Amino acid sequence: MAAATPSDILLCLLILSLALGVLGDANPFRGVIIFIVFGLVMALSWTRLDAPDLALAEAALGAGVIGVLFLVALRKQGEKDVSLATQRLRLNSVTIISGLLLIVFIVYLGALGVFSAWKTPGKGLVEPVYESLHLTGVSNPVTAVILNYRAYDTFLEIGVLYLVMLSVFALQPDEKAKFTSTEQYDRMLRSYARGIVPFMVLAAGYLLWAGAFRPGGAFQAGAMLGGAGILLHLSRPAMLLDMRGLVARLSLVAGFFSFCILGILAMLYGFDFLQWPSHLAKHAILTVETASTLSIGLTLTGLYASVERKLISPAIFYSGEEDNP
Amino acid sequence: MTAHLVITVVLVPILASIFTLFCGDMMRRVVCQIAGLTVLGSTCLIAYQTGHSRDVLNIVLSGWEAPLGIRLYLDGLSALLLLTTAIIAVCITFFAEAYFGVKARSGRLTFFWPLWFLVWAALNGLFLSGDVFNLYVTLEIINLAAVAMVALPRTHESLKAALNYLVIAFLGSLSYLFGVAILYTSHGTLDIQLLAELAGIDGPYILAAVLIFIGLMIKTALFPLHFWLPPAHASAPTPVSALLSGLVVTASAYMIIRLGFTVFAPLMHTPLTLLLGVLGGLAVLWGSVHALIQERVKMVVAYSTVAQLGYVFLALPVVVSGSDLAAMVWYGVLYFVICHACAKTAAFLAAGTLINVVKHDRIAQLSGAAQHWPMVFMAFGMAGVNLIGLPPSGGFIGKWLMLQAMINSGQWLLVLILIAGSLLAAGYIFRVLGIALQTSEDSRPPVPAPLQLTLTTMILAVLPLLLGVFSQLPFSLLAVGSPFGALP
Amino acid sequence: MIHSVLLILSWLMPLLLAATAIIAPRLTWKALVFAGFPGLAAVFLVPVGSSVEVPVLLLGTRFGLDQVGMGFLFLTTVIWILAAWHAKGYITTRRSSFGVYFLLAMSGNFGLILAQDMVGFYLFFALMSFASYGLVIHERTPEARYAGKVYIVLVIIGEVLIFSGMAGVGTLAGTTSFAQFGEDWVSQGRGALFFGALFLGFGIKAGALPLHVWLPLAHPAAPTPASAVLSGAMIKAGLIGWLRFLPIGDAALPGWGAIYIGIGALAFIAAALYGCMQANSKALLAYSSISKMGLMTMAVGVILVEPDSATVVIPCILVFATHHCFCKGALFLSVSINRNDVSPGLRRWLTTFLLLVPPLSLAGFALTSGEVAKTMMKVGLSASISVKALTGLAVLLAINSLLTAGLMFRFCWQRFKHSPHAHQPPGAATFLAWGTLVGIVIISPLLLVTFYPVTLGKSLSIGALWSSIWPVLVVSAIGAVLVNRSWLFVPRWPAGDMLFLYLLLTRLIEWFGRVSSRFATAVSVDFLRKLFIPPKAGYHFKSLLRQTESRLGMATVFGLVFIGLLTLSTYLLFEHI
Amino acid sequence: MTVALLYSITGFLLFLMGICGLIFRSSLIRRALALNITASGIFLFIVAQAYKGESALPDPVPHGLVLTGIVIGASATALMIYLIGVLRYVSPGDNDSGEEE
Repeated sequence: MAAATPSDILLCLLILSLALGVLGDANPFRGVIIFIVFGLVMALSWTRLDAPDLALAEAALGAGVIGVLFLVALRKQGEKDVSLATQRLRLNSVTIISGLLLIVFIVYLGALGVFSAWKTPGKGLVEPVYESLHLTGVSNPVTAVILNYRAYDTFLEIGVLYLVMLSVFALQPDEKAKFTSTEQYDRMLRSYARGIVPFMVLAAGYLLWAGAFRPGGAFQAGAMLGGAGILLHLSRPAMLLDMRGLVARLSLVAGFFSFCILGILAMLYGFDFLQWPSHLAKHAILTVETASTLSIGLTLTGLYASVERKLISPAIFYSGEEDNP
Repeated sequence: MTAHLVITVVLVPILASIFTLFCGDMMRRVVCQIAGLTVLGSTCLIAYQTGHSRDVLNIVLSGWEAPLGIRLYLDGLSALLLLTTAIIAVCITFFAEAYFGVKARSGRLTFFWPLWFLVWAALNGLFLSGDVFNLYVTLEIINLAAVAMVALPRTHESLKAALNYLVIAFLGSLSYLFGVAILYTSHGTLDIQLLAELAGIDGPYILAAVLIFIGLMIKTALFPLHFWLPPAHASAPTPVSALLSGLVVTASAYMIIRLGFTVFAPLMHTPLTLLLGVLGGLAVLWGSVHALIQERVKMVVAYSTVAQLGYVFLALPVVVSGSDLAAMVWYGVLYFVICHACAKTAAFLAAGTLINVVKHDRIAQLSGAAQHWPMVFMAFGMAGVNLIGLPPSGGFIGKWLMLQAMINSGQWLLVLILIAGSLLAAGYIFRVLGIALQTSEDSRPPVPAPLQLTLTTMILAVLPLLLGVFSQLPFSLLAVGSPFGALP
Repeated sequence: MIHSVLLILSWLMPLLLAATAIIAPRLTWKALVFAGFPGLAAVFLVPVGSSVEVPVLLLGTRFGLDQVGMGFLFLTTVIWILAAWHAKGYITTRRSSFGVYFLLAMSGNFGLILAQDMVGFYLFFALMSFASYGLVIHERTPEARYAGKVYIVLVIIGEVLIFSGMAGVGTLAGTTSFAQFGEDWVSQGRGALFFGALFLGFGIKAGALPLHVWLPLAHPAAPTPASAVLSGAMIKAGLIGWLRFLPIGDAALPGWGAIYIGIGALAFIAAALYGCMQANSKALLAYSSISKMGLMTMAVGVILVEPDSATVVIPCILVFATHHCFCKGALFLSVSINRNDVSPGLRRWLTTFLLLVPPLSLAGFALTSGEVAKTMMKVGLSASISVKALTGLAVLLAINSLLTAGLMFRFCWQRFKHSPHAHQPPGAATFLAWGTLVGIVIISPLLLVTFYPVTLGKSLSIGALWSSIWPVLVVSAIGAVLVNRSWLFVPRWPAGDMLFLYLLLTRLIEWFGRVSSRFATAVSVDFLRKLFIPPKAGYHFKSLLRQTESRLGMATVFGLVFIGLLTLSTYLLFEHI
Repeated sequence: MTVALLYSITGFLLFLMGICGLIFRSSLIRRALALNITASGIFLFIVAQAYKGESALPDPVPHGLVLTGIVIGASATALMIYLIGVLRYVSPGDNDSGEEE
């Protein structure tokens, strides 16, 4: 087993201190910025741990899109933060005793965690995964795991994304957005977007294609596409698709639906549900990946758009009282 | 053939969810009915085949056998839960159709339907899952969809409740996920049956068990981690409350039983189950007492859920592996959970019907309501009979088995708690009924309760009684693939 | 085959008819009388010892007819059929609701007698108890509702007690089937808690002393036919419960036996005494029932002390129960009969005679079933108790005879003197059913002689005749003298004597909750108060609960609990292995 | 100390830190952040355990699981942020659609 180098230790310390910054910084806005940095450093550590797929996903999704969502959520909110707590905690004997207890618990659990991590992990499924890799139609083992060996999980996971978008739909006010022409667009952002978005789409396509044999795949590509969408939205909100429109809906369910259809087809031809016969596996995987990329990209854009629409300036988009039919 | 049938149960609601996203009002109703009845039919067939062949079924997915791929696992327990879920779900579908009425024909409420079918699919997937990670994914779908549905009324209260629920459920799933990860790293598999064969008590195993149990305790709202449940269940629209209290918590309770008696069977009769039992007892008392002091019917029913879920944990300390007691607890708890699902749904639907006609559910102002809407209160009373645990309800049979196990092992405190819980349950049920049964001089002609609402409520209220009277069939189904064989 | 069908149909028939009411309420009402016929047929056609297994019901249930069951089924079916007949003339309002509750309670009553295992018994017992709530509140008057409230609270407490007692006994005995009850489990000495639960649980139904408070409230409130079955048949269900669940004849439980005898004796005397003070005829009859049930409780106690006496005493209980059932049924039904409604002449004289028979029988007048039953009870009990106790028994019986005679005198006086005209004359069915029942009371000495090993000789002896006649004579003489001195004769004590104790208890619990929460907060000033109560909150119990609940919902507390549970359970498990 | 052990411990510590953050920060955004840190900790733990050394191939199954976990975590976070946003614009007593009461 490889011994940890000083750079490993440094990286770990960096991660921990960044986490402390995220949680402890008095300014929530700065906390979110630190969170994005934290996500990037996490991606770094995953590259260190031989998990480049995750590094990509984390950078694009965790740090990228989610970070932006956090930023948007805080932008107009400023220093004032929404809190559910009705009673504030005061320093008294109860809190002191609880704090002491908490420290004892944490120390104990930390020791336990160390103890449990110390046990050399079992061999896992490395061998069987690589043994059957040639039957899966892809050479990237992670893609093989998520889209072939455990395709059912991924199918449901795409369902989670679909579900989040559904939830956003279900909570939106009933009126259609009304755009006003007074909105000033940032010209620079616009031209920047015009230049960069095609490249991002191209990059997403590459990530999708590359997922078969090297790090990448639907989630990373989808996140990239989502980023492009967000950029587009930032520069020209008026271009925003009506997310409840038919085309948008169709693209939203594309990933989920293609999984269903291919799964059913497999069953109709006498295979198991979601089983790809080895000579068709590559095509099948590429099909669902493409559809999923589209869905993921659109979902992320839609999420951003709806969060922003709600949070930034409702007064611009809605005439009159909000939410009152 | 059965494999296809089993997949259907997951796929049809998913397809229904996708289709309802595109359909107009008329078409949507047709899709709802077709999907609902198809799943009901399929589950009936599955239950019949399972009971008939008396054989458990492992369904390989993606063509990869267990450690590498994911298996679905169908035994009597899964089949019975699928069937119960299907019946409850069809009733909720028809109820919601009438309850939302015109409001749901356009606008954002139409998105209730895709969400709802997704939850149903995930529930079926969860009951069929034979893989701990797959359980996590399905549970996550259920929870996120539940959160969105709690927030549906878009009132301040419901949004707060949904957010609280989301934070807590997220923490619960993370805890569960951590446990699963530890299990995988030490055993190299995620398949429940394989894990059950491999499991031996050591450090990581204990840590995994604790993390998984605590995660599930949060989701099952075990005292003192329960506070999120009553506001969430009470502030949601009624079909959602019913679905949450009837099915969603049943899913996590099911996971506790499933994992507790397979992967974590060696941990039974250890201090862990003792702790769970103590907390379960506290939940029974705490939930019941709170149900007694609530001012709204839905809050009473929601707190009753906290109390009733306590019973799931209450009986665990008496489980000594390999003995008759374990079998009694296993059967008793499962039967209790299944009947509770029906009765609780019925109780919420009754409350919802009331809200539909009276426009509120404040207990103090319900005086004399029973003479205007006798069927609603009859349904509530019948559901109450099950919640109290009186015969001939299935709740009685579940409690009876649990009680016998407790007495056999000499756990007197548990016996007392179970009895006190029953008395308190009688208290909060009859408190509502008592006020409703008073005579009132209010002679305004009552708004009749819509038939569709009353009928679905009634069906679900009768179901636990039927389950109590004709318990042999479900028990024989449960025995298929049970870790203990037939009921002693 | 026919036996099995009859055993099932006896309880299924009323149930089915009750269900029919949803579709055809008129049909149900028409068929009310016939609902009990399969049960009655079972009494005569099904031989003792036959049974039938119904595996689909509950956890597998068994119905059968044994000696005890046969005796109780006979009296139960007869009284239910006649009450149904009477009801058809008597009930004019809310017929379908009355019919459904009546049939459900009937089904429960028949089923519990036939059930041969605990779970089945419990099911039917609960069905009967809850259905009779509908009978009690039938009139929907405030009094009826109050009686119903008291009744339902006691029923629920009783159900839970019986449930726990039953689970305990079933677990200790290792079986839920009555037939397989052994004796060995009692000797393990672990059952005290359960026997207590069973005594109280069934005691509520049987009107055992501190638990009888619902009876004097429910009987006057319920319609007459319902009171008749409540007092005639359903009150015996508690007795059957004791006979079924206790190790009757198998093992001695001297401690419990003493309690049964003590409570029974107290009820035997005190209830009769208190009954004499009642102004309401039905409340008076209710107290008389409590008193008579006291004698049967004593008999159960004797068996518990001396298990060998079971073979002698159980027939005595059966005879006494039969006598009491018919007699009390006839008395209750006669409340709705008014002598003055009948045209003067022979028919009025006949009515008067018929009205006089049940009171005389209950008072144990010579040549009535009361005398036969009492004598038999006396003989049966004296065979198994000591001489000293025998003297006590004789004294008790004598006192009770006097009191019962007083009760009956007052009852008759009220019936003949103060009974008002009915608003509308009751239907013919009311008269006929009552007349039939009185007829049965008249011939019941012969019936008892036919069915049970009753020695008529003993009760026909001069001594016995005299001892059955003198109390009636004495009381009648005293009564006749005092009857117009209302200051002495008519103290009116409220029905439900000890109810105030229960109310006091509730107040006490409430008070205790208030005080204890105040106490807790006052004593543990700093820690507890800060944990549970924010400043300025009241010390009320409810607000304490609510505050604690909202505290649990705070993220801080929740997180602490989460981490605490995590730590605690891992610690416990690591300690364990 | 091996690389896997170091990162596992870091992961575990992140997990605990996240929960502490949940306890001590009352604002909703901060709680969402804390939950994300908790999740990152768990993922780090899993991935570290899958690491088999410089020359050996890592176990791809945990990577797949973590990928799923990241997506689900991101979805939950997005939903939470959205709900926080909606909550800001619905004040107590508002009755948006008149569904209940």
